Amino acid sequence: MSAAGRLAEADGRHLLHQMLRVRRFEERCVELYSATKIRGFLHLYIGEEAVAAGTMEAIGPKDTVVSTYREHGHALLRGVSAASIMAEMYGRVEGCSRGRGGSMHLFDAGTRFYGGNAIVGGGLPLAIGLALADKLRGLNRLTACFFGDGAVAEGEFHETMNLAALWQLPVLFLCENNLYAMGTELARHESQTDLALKASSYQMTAWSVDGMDVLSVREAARRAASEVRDGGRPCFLDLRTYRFRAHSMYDPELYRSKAEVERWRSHDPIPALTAQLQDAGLIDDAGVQQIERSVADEIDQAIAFAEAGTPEPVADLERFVYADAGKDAAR
Amino acid sequence: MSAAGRLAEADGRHLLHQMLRVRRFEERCVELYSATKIRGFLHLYIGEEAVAAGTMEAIGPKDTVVSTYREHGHALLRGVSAASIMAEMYGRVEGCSRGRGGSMHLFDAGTRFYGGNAIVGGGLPLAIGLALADKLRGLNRLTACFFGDGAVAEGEFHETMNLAALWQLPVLFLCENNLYAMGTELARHESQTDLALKASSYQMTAWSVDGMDVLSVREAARRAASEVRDGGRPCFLDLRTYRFRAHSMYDPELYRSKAEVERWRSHDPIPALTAQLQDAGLIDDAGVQQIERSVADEIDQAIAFAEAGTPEPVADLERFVYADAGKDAAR
Amino acid sequence: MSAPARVRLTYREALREAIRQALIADERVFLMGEDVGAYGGCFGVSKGLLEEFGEQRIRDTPLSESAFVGAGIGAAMGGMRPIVEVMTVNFCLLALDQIMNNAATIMHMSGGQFPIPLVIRMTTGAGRQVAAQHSHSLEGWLAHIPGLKLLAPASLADARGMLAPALADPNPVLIFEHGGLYNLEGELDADPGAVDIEHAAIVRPGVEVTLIAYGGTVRVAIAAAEELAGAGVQAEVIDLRVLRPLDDRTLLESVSRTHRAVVVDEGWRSGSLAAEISARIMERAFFELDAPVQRVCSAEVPMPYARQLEQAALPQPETVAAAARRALGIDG
Amino acid sequence: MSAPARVRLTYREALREAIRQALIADERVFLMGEDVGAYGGCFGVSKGLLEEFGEQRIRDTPLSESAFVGAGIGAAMGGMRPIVEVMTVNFCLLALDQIMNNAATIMHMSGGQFPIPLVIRMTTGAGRQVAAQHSHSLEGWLAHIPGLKLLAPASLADARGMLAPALADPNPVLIFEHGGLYNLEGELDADPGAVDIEHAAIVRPGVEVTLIAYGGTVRVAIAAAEELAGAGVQAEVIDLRVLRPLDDRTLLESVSRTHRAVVVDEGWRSGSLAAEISARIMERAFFELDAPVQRVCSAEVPMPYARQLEQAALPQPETVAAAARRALGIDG
Ligand SMILES: Cc1ncc(C[n+]2csc(CCOP(=O)(O)OP(=O)(O)O)c2C)c(N)n1
Ligand SMILES: Cc1ncc(C[n+]2csc(CCOP(=O)(O)OP(=O)(O)O)c2C)c(N)n1
Ligand SMILES: [Mg+2]
Ligand SMILES: [Mg+2]
Repeated sequence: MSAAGRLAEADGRHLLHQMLRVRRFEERCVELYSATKIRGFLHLYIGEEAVAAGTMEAIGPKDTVVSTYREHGHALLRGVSAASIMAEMYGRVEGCSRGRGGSMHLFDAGTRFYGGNAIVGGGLPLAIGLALADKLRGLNRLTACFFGDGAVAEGEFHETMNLAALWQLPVLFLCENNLYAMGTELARHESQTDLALKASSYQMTAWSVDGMDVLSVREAARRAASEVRDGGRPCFLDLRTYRFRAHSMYDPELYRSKAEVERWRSHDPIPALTAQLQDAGLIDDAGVQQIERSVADEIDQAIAFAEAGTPEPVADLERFVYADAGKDAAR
Repeated sequence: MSAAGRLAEADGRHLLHQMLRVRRFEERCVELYSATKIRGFLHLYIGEEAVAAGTMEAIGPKDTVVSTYREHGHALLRGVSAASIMAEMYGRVEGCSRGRGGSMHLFDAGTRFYGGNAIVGGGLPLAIGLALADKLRGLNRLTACFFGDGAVAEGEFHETMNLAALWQLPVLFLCENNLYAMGTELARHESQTDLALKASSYQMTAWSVDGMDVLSVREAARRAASEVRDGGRPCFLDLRTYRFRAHSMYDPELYRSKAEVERWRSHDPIPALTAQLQDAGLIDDAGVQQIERSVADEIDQAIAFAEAGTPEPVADLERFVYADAGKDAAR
Repeated sequence: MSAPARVRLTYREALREAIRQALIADERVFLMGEDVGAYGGCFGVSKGLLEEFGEQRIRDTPLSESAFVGAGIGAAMGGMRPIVEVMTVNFCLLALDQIMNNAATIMHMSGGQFPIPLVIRMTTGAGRQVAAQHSHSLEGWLAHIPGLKLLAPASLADARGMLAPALADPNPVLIFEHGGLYNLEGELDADPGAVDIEHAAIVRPGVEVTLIAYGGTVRVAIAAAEELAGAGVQAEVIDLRVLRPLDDRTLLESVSRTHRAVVVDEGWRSGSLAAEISARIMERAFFELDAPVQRVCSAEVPMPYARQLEQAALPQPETVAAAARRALGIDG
Repeated sequence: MSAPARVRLTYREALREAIRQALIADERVFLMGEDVGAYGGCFGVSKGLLEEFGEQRIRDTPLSESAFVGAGIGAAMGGMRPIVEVMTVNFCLLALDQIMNNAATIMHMSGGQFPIPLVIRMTTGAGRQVAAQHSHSLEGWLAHIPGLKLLAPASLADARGMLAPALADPNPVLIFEHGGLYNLEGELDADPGAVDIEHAAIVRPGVEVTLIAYGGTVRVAIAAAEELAGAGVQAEVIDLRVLRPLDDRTLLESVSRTHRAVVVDEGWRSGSLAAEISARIMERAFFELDAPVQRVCSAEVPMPYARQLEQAALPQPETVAAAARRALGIDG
């Protein structure tokens, strides 16, 4: 299909809006981090927005999402409100994890967002468990599980892939392959750098996608999701992307060259989609500015909400260590 | 090559002797277990002797061996004396692990036999570490690492395979694929049942071998060992074999049929080799009996040695928890 | 009203019956672990359940402790009531990240949104000459982790009765079955109710010294108490039953009466649960104590295979009785 | 003889210099772990070492904690002297099977044939708002395991001096660097000798109460001692330095002088190293004590992100001083 054709069908403005929400939100987070409003670890998704924006189009409201510590984009586009995410990073009671989780541990039962896991690979077994519950309960929904290329080396990845394939569990594995695990390049942590090929070795359908092109991502995610939903079996996408910023706020980026980063920046998914939309006559400058304004408003309101938020009283420190009898799991 | 040609070259009598040593040794172990001379867990290798006998022909005295809890055959054919193995199972000071290890934890520095590991998959990381030490020290020797099909599902298998291939470590991975992990059939624990294919996904040379045919095993092991030694990189053999006995002394064998076991017994590597040797005129009944007598003598002496052994005094219980300063690792 | 029917059964059978009834009572319950199905369970606990309940509910797993424990956590979050069997406590080390960083943590870290109603069963303990890698007693050590509840059934009643309340609990509950108890035999009501999973039990009342034990060491403590009774000393024996949260009150009340205590723990001594109990008693009943709390634990060695060494490494009735006499200031 | 040259450096630099000198001194030594090379170490400890020593000796590993810790054990058995860095203690849960069942066990299980001369370094501790999965203080808990030695450098001298003797030790030695100490700055001899790795140190002498701390809590105890000094109470502060085997003698001697003790431990309270120390002191100096040993530990919660909650969960000078006053029977 032609780019224009795909775009028209795609509601490209919506995708642009989604990517900009993530990009601008995180740019503000950086400022707030410098202003010490946000603390702890902060892992930015900037550069990888096409992955979250494209894949979320394939994940329905009844589906489940399991994510990593680089999950602002996933949470936001899943539907967790910017306000509750920001309040979380401020450590407020109004935060989506009541201020107990912070940037790395966004949780939201309402949108079936099962966290924010900061142990690399740690979310993968949860995802198959959630999918197993659905399968046993006869619910036709899928669990989308995000993780990085670095997680592929972990034993938990292997155990999880095997179980998912063996038991034919409805999991959509979304590998955000940004070529680095912190400072370690893919070829220096994986003997097989073709991660789709690696996933295939578990007898699972898997392929690679240009993760800088939101339309390709969406198309692939939709195809993979229907493989999972209709086929009742797992599927794996190797989403080739790149992080433009440091690993976290502490990273001096000694392990890669500025030139490499610049090369990848020229594939920035946001200007790329904007240009496509403009070329196809689907948006003009005013249209882009309108989106930018709506995004800025959303973020301003989120920050205002977080600023006005309440710190949890110290007396409640030990609350939630145990659930009260009668409290049931979110289903 | 014709079977006779291979055999002549093979010194088939030696291989027969080796397999019989293991078989008869373990048959006596069963009796001694019933007589409560041996206690704890006892995992028999009966049926799988061709694997130990064939592979050991490719492993030199400077090489290193890492094994599992089903390791009587490995230890014996590696050169650990039957007497010290038997004494170990009797829990005697004269045992190869001073009676502290028992059947599952045979160790012998002298023959570079690095144990007897009873955590499934637990020996694999040790093997790559031993190989790494050799590589860093510029020693041209290999580490042979035995493990079962069940270990393939463990995360440690995955992490180890990746590291071995990534760092091009001289490890010979010997997967004793006896089709079951305790009571769980291969197809019920692995989504990809072709384990050589699975190993290839790590960019490692790997192939499958008829593990009931000692000549095939020896040939494959030699080829693989030279791949490791000359190529300076890991290699993987999927050795297809079968255990004729229960998993351990406690196993009621509910998970497989008597007919299946009988089918596999008809491939018993010992009568098979005996017949080949006889057909080729390389051994007669008297020759077989001579081997049997020598094996029986060896085992009788081993048992006498174990019977005469000393129990470690209880006062020495806490010895060896820590090594004394100045004590160096066996190199 | 006639007396309730009684049945004779083993600890193993009591555990099996508890699982069976849980599977019958609630369709959300399923059992998952290595060899729980076709093999019948490594220790025979789940024998016959595959035939009765089918592969969906009695799930054999690959050797993948981290993944299937994590999958249990996920399934619990997804509305099921999984019983995950980790074959023995020795192998739970491979799943500890999932247990500590997910099972014990997600409820709090999510601000109370995601309870984890999961039960994990494991065999624990030594005494059968299976050597260092198969003889750990790590349950006291695991009791360090907030967010978990830990149970140690030492009696038939607890083997039969603890599972149902554990499954009803919205928190991850770890149940430790001592390998030396599976063949324990006795009588129970045919249809016993659930037991409480909050309190320690005084299994033998006494007045001069309190012997505190759990799991496999309860019978050691009882044997010690019998030995002491022979010498005219009335020892009280407490079965902790619940390792986390500890039932301080029962312990403190007993010690306030006896003024002396011995803790018997199969774990290694340093950093044992016995240390915690000792510290708590001394913190909260210091001026009630006539002697320091004594500990009888396992020797600090990887468990050796040889029988005489293994027995020397484990708490024995004689050493417990000797510790009690030390506390009482009785020589010999 | 002129005074030895002094240099000003940080705890991070002291650790780096210790690694550098070890690499220079012994060709069997190499460093391996996640991001120790190209990245320069997660906390910058190994920055520059890749350039100086090359890829063979400064080895970046994949995210495979179990395999590379196990590989370190194997390499130690194969004649090398590996320094394995587990980025933080939080991730060592993934390698605990290798640590407990192999590193701590093989020497004994092989009847003394295979010592494991391995050093494992890990960052530990909380205080930087990195939340529940990145804020564990598990070193006291790991001190439960026989066969291991555990060190906790709290000073520049120890950061610089503990590595060499740890590498010379034929046993697996775990070194815990508290994340809050990396930027600690001070002066050291340019070429300091090795320190001992057997004894606790009295870092501030006193007579009325003994404050026992280690790693990140030493400065908390010192701050408490200063606060107490303001109120006229002379507290002695002990830095444990070695978490296993514990230096009982230094502790008991101090407590026999002061008759009161407070243990300050960043681990969760139940089953903490503080419990072990408390139990030991009470067992062995019961009749010397004027008050029960007090413990100040972390609250039993997965560490929350919000600053006020995290600070409330951690031992603070005020709470330590209050515990000391409690031990002294001083109100308020
Ligand atoms: C088990 C574990 N080991 C180490 C870390 C430290 N760490 C955090 S992120 C990271 C790199 C992960 O890389 P990848 O999976 O590719 O995700 P990315 O950060 O690139 O999105 C590392 C090593 C961790 N959080 N968990
Ligand atoms: C980590 C771990 N999990 C479980 C066990 C219990 N167990 C012992 S042997 C075994 C089966 C192993 O099968 P395989 O690797 O195929 O070896 P085989 O016994 O067939 O030789 C199991 C589950 C163990 N020892 N270690
Ligand atoms: Mg990455
Ligand atoms: Mg097998």
